[in-house]
Amino acid sequence: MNQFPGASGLIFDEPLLWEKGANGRRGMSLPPRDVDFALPDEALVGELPDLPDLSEMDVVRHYTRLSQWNFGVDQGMYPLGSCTMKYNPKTNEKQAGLQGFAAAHPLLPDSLSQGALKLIHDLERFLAEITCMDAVSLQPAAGAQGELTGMLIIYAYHKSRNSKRTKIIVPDTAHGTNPASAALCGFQPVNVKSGEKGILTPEVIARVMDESVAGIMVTNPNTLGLFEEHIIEISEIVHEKGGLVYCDGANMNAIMGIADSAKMGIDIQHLNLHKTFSTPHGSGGPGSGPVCVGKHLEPFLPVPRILFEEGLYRLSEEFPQSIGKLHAFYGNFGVLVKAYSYILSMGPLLQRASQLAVLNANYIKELLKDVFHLPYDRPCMHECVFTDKEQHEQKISTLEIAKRLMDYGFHPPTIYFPLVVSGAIMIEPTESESKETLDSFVQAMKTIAQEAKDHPELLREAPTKTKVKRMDETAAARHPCLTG
Amino acid sequence: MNQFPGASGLIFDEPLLWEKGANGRRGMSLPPRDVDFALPDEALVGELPDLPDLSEMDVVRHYTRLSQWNFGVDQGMYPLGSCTMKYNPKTNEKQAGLQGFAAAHPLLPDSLSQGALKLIHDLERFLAEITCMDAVSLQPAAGAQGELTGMLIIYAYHKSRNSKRTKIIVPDTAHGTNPASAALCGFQPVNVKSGEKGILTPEVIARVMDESVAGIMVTNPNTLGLFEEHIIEISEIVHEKGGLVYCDGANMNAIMGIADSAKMGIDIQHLNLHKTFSTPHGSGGPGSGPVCVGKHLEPFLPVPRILFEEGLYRLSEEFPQSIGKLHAFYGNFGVLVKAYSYILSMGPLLQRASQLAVLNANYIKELLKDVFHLPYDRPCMHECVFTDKEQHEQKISTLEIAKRLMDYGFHPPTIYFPLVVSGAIMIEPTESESKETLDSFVQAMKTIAQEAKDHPELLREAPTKTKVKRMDETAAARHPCLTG
Amino acid sequence: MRYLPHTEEDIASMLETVGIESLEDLYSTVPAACRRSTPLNLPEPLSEWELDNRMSALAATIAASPEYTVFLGAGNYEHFIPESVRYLLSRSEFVTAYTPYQPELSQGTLQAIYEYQTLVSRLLGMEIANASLYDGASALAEALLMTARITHKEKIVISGAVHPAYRQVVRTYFSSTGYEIVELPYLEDGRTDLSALHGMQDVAGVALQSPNFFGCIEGVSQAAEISHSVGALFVTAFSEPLAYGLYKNPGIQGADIACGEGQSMGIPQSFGGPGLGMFATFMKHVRSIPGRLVGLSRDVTGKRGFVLTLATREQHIRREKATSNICTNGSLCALATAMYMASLGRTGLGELARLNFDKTEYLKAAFRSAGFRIRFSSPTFNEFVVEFPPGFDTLHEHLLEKKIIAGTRLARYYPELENCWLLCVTETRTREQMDRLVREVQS
Amino acid sequence: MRYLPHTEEDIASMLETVGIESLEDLYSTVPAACRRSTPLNLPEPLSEWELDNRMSALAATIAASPEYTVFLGAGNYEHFIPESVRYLLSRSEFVTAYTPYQPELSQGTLQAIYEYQTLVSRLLGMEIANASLYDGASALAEALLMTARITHKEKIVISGAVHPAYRQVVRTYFSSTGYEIVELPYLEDGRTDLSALHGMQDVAGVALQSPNFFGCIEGVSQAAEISHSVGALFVTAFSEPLAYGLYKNPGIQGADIACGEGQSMGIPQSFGGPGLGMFATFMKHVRSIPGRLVGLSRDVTGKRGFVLTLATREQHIRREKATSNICTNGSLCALATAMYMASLGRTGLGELARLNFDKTEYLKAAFRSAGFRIRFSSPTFNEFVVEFPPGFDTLHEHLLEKKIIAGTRLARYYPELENCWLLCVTETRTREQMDRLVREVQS
Ligand SMILES: Cc1ncc(COP(=O)(O)O)c(C=O)c1O
Ligand SMILES: Cc1ncc(COP(=O)(O)O)c(C=O)c1O
Repeated sequence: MNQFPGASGLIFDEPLLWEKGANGRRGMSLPPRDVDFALPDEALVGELPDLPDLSEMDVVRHYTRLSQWNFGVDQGMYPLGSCTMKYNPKTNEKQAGLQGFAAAHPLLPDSLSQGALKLIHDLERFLAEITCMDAVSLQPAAGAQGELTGMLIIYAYHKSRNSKRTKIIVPDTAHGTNPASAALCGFQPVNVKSGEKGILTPEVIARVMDESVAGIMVTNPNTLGLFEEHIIEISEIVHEKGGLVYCDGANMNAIMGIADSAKMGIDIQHLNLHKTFSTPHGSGGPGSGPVCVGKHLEPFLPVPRILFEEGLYRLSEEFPQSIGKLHAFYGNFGVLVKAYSYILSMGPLLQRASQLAVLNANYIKELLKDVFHLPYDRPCMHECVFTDKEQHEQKISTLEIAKRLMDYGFHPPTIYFPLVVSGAIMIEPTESESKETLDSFVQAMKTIAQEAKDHPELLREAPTKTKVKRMDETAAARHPCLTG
Repeated sequence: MNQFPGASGLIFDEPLLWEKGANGRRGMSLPPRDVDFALPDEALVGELPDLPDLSEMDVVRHYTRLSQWNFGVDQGMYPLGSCTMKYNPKTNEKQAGLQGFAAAHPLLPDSLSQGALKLIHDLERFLAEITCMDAVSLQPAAGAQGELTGMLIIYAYHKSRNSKRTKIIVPDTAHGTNPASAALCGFQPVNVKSGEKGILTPEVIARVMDESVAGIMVTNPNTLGLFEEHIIEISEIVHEKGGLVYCDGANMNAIMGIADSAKMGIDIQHLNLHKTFSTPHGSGGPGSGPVCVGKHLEPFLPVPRILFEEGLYRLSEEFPQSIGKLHAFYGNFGVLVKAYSYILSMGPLLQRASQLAVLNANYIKELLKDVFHLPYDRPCMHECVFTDKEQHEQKISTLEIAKRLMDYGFHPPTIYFPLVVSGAIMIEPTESESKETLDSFVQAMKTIAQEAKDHPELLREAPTKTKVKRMDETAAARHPCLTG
Repeated sequence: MRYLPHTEEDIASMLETVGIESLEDLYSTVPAACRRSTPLNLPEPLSEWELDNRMSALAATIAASPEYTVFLGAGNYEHFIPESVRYLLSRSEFVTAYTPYQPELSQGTLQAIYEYQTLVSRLLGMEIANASLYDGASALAEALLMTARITHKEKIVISGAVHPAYRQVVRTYFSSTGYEIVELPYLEDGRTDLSALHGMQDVAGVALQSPNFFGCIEGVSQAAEISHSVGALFVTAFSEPLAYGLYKNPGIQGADIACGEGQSMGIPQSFGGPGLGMFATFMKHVRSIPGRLVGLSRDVTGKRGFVLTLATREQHIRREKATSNICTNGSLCALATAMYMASLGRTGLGELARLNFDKTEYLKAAFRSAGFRIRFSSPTFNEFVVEFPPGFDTLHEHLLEKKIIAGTRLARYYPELENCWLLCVTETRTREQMDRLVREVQS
Repeated sequence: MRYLPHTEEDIASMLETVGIESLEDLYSTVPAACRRSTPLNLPEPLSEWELDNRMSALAATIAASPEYTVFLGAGNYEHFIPESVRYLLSRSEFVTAYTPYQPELSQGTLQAIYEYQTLVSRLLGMEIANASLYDGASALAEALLMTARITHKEKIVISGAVHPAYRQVVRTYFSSTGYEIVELPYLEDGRTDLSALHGMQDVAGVALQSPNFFGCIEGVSQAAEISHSVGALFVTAFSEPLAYGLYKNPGIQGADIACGEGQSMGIPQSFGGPGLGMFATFMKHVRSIPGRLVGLSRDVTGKRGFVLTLATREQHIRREKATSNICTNGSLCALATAMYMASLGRTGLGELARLNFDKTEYLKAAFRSAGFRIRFSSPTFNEFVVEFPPGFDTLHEHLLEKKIIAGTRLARYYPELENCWLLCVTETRTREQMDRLVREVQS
């Protein structure tokens, strides 16, 4: 296994926080007390919560050790499909940490926060340019909240035209957040199947589209990594019946500088800055899910919006048709700073990034398709989806393949998603990975395929090098223990 | 082994830098070119060195993976005797990174570097107070250079009194840098044995002290972790014959706020800021080894010195008797900032730190002395020294014990030093370690002692959890390969 | 470009493997009609050093502590954050990892979140907490949606003393649903007027914030009692959890759900985001909770470990039937808060909370003796409302030039509270700064 | 105190184990006469936040880029350092580790230093490099001591165009030894006058610096030849290694030892320290090298790994017979430089060196056409000497107020070079800043 990065070495067990420490130990200093003690109302005073007392080193060692049990992009290739685990530039973290940004209070007078307002304003313009849409709101805190924003805009749009529509068309390839967001907004998702080419056909849409349908949620490129070639016809069908077209743009990393959302007939689209624009995923968040719309939907965007007048940026709530607020302030500003830094660093090269992301995915697809079953053998976009079909006779499933990859030092791809292909193995390399790394990954996948034939137990017992071996997830759900 | 931190987990193999990369790849951006190309003299132009071209992520992954093969204080207990591996506060790193300090050019006019000069001046005063000496130079870049500075001062002192002395008394317990520094200065070290109590006796010193001897180098507390109880008599003997007393203060962490170097008759003493004053060791450096002297030796200190006159700090070279310079500028300023921050954070609590460091050492000594041979069963200072005598009959040596400790998740103590005890195991816990950690360490040592009896092979095969197993150091020396 | 590793040779050989001529050919499946007619019109790429200049210039225009003395709170608080926390949080093993779907590669995140869930539950006096939501506002909206899911009732009651922005977000989340939202007025003492709640019908959930937007401590137990008496679930929201280092926590006062903003515990202010949606409740409601949960488990060798659990509530399994649409949450912020709580400890939390309270009382007293009216009589934590003489706006403007930001004007949210300003005092404000403020305001 | 974990209970039970009453009793072996008569007279401990204020205040008094436009070099250079390097260098696995004496726990440091030794050897055109020395000045002193050890001769020859501080340090290192130190004058073109060297007797080592203190490129090959002809070893020193991204390296020009300052490659200026003592030579001299060496080896399973090697040269084994007294060196700075070289790469190094050269030539030309004399005619890299009209000192002072630092006054080191100033231009200076400087100087 020597050409693969996976190895095992010394790391450290570490107890739970409250299994450490001793009463009265200090892990943080307080400023000197320069005022007298005042008298709180005894009736309101409560018990102190039972937090452990630790020294600063106790805390530092605790989290340093924990960190070593994690796998991140900086540790190795992380080809998690649909998640765009690209390199997160260090300088972006530095910029977000600048005192002016990190210590800025959201209710500062506009005159004292011009830099922050300009950043938001510029970033809105950049995203409009990249999507070819007209107006943008950076308020949604993540993709799913962007979807909710989109659904609320669709709802408000129809309401404004005194039509109450109850359904939203959602393809079977959609990410779980799509139907969930539609439902959260009170819409009833209408599930449609994608054609045998893995993309939507105008026919199926035409069949379900009527005046009760508020709109459609398309993901383009879709979660099979395929471009929805009929998007324009589909938009026409939906528009004809008065519906709106929502695009889940989480996969934008494939088509920056290539596709034009407006031309595709898209009315609303969200982006995931924590995917396409290199802001780190932070072990699950925070992210940012800006929403881009066409002129006709601009009045519905969340408030406050940013206006640039007489050389000054200012926040305005004066948008009577706005759907309101989704965030206490202006969204995840700290994340916006990183995306803004990234776009300033890349400029027009964003197109190149997309091309290389797509090149990497097709390269892997070509090299693995005779080893793993490729349900849709067509040019892919930023990711390619295989299945475990070839491994069935050895009773090896996608899960085992994923776990075995860990021993080779790679993070597994996304598995069992999208749901339309059974045992899906969804690989998104991103443009950040070099050819050498891809070759090594491909080699690992081929080796695993061979092992599945010759030594299936190696896969069933995997992972063997990780600190914990295969975790029992069902037991955890049967007897949930969520706190200690 | 569950109560011990040692565990094994997934880490990553990583090739050598030049085994990676591809020509033309970029890992760093350059500022835009805003001037024309000029014509360098072709006769002088050379070939570009063969450095690998890597992307920023290539570099980040490379060093992130390498870092995981290391053990530092933040990973676990590091009881390396004589090295004072205490906690290195994060805020000190932050202070040293402040733009004003990190981007300061050493040749700035005094008027534009007052903050830096004040810091150096204040730190000199603090160290004088802590040692009870009169004057300080922060120029030496490490302890050994501090020793050299001390030797040069002794040489200059005698020269100034037209006496040429050729010898320096150096006890057998001294650190290797002591005789090396004396020799580097042209002195011939006279080796003296410490008494059976592990400390120097006035008699032996009296026997070797004469007019050919320039002075003595004492380490106090010495490297056996014992306080040199006869230091005053010894100083008197040396002074009587016109010699000077140099104190290696690398072990100052035991006696801050307790002992008074002046009263002990010490003329010169160096300190290791990277030990006692919590500046990180940085995998071997940089450090800082300030030299403290009594009034009578102040004229000999290195230049430039810092003067405070009419509210202004200024650098001055006007010290005709000075030994000169040891550093191109003023020493390791970046390290000084961290030590200064530490002293400002601790204040008079430095004494408490010493007391707790000594408490921790005596606690370990008490708990391990019936398992490991304790050559000097007396109250110790900041460290205690055991040997492998008890383990001899099982043919287990100090080295095996050290390697086995790694599997338990602890860094080994200093081994085979000081040379006066064969198979020395020199344990310095420092004040940073909590009682729980000490107890776990003691438990590990006891377990190893038991294993030495029952399963000696476990020690001989150790370490087993580290990325590389027992390294072959002799082969490396026999056929040195120092570059790739 | 330093983020793009591909050399021309790499590209050529990869294109060959793929069997195409050029990078453009990769897009054969993108119809011409879908393509951009113009290249990306974005500024030319900046070098890292130009970026530094550009961003520092922007940041420099923003008024931030320590240069400015800021008395703003209102849902976003200035507290000291140890450098150790900042350092630990910067470790790329945490920063560059995805959601811990593969437990064997994510034990660091998983144990840290499990610890977070535990510490938050202890802080709020609840049994369980989730792995985080976006922020305090959406957490409150999710909480009220949850009360509706559990009770199948139609009415949502929310106090008018809840943060105005939180109320707006709740209305937005509910705007497309049939639920009726009733707002309760506030009393002269700054607390919520609960009288309307008595005997109210068909109430799914009742939400109070304590300390509320005016900084006042609400009569939480009483509100909980009444809510339960009308068959509703009771939600305690908060924007300053540090208050529970001094005052009774939501759980002990009968809250069914406690939720709010965690920013004040170790998270930079960052112009309002990212924050941290804290969400805690009791075990009996576990299957209705929105968002992720980390649970204790074992590996095949019996070794303790952690996993994401009860995912059948979540969108990626349940799709439209999920308890929420949330996927990406606020993990790294949750880690920051856990690190912060671990650094503070029980002892530190108590002292820090007292310091916030005592300093605030100091400023209140100073204002009183300077002849200003503290608008509400109810006890507060580190925020309070002062009534200044008419025309204070101009003085406020004037103070900005002196780099003092003397609170938030309430009339913007409560027209009836003309001349009333909300001020905040944390441990970061010194007595000297407070004295100066009072002096300036008097002049 | 957050750095001291011991609670009172801990202390009590530990004292009991040790069998004493109080912490004071721990010092029973310290005679009363050795004890301090007064407690530590130090300022009271500062909280982390007070420390932040104190240190920022100090730092704020120091003139640093970007606020100031600095044209200072003279052994300490302003170059851009990528944030990625700063981040990687901050990882505690590197920062908080000791010297890699236990190879199984130090492979990270060991491989990184082995890579450093290799990259430095390639940069300088030598066979081997050590793991680092303190700084450029002590590295030169060690190099000359090494020539004496190898040749057993008595005379050390050093160019007067070597950095004055380096020469001072060499004199200090040699002050207590019998060696004679001969200084060579410099020529009108700024290079060293080698004539005195011809046929000189009993010379152990000859040292030139290139680029030298005046920024001039020396005739290194010729100097090497003459040195060898008189049986001496030849040492090339440097303070700006980036020059070897453009000019011929020491090795190819016949240097036996190449040593100098590595600060300019990825290390912050930090008021002059810590820097990095680079030290390279050829395999035949390996056993005379000062300082640590990392070597390739294998573990018992045959796996590749690295160890400290040839330690028999070092003080901890050889004591007074060691090749040097050095122990702690500059490891973390060596790592910084390795990371920097890895980020730059061959391609980047070439471009960056050209940029330094071209910008410097731009400023030289601008000064010339403004009527100032470039004092020395020899080719330079990123430093050069200008002769300003008498009284420039006052203008220089005046420019400080405009936040321009127009170089170092040479008269301080070379009285004969009245009105001559050493200026430095790296990639961090813009054309605009240079134009401004020339305008200001003209006025
Ligand atoms: C295609 C797609 N849509 C939507 C989402 C939801 O985005 P977020 O996790 O930011 O809420 C994701 C993220 O996994 C996704 O892959
Ligand atoms: C007792 C003693 N003296 C001197 C030294 C040398 O100090 P440095 O390594 O800073 O040169 C050391 C460091 O190991 C030491 O332990």
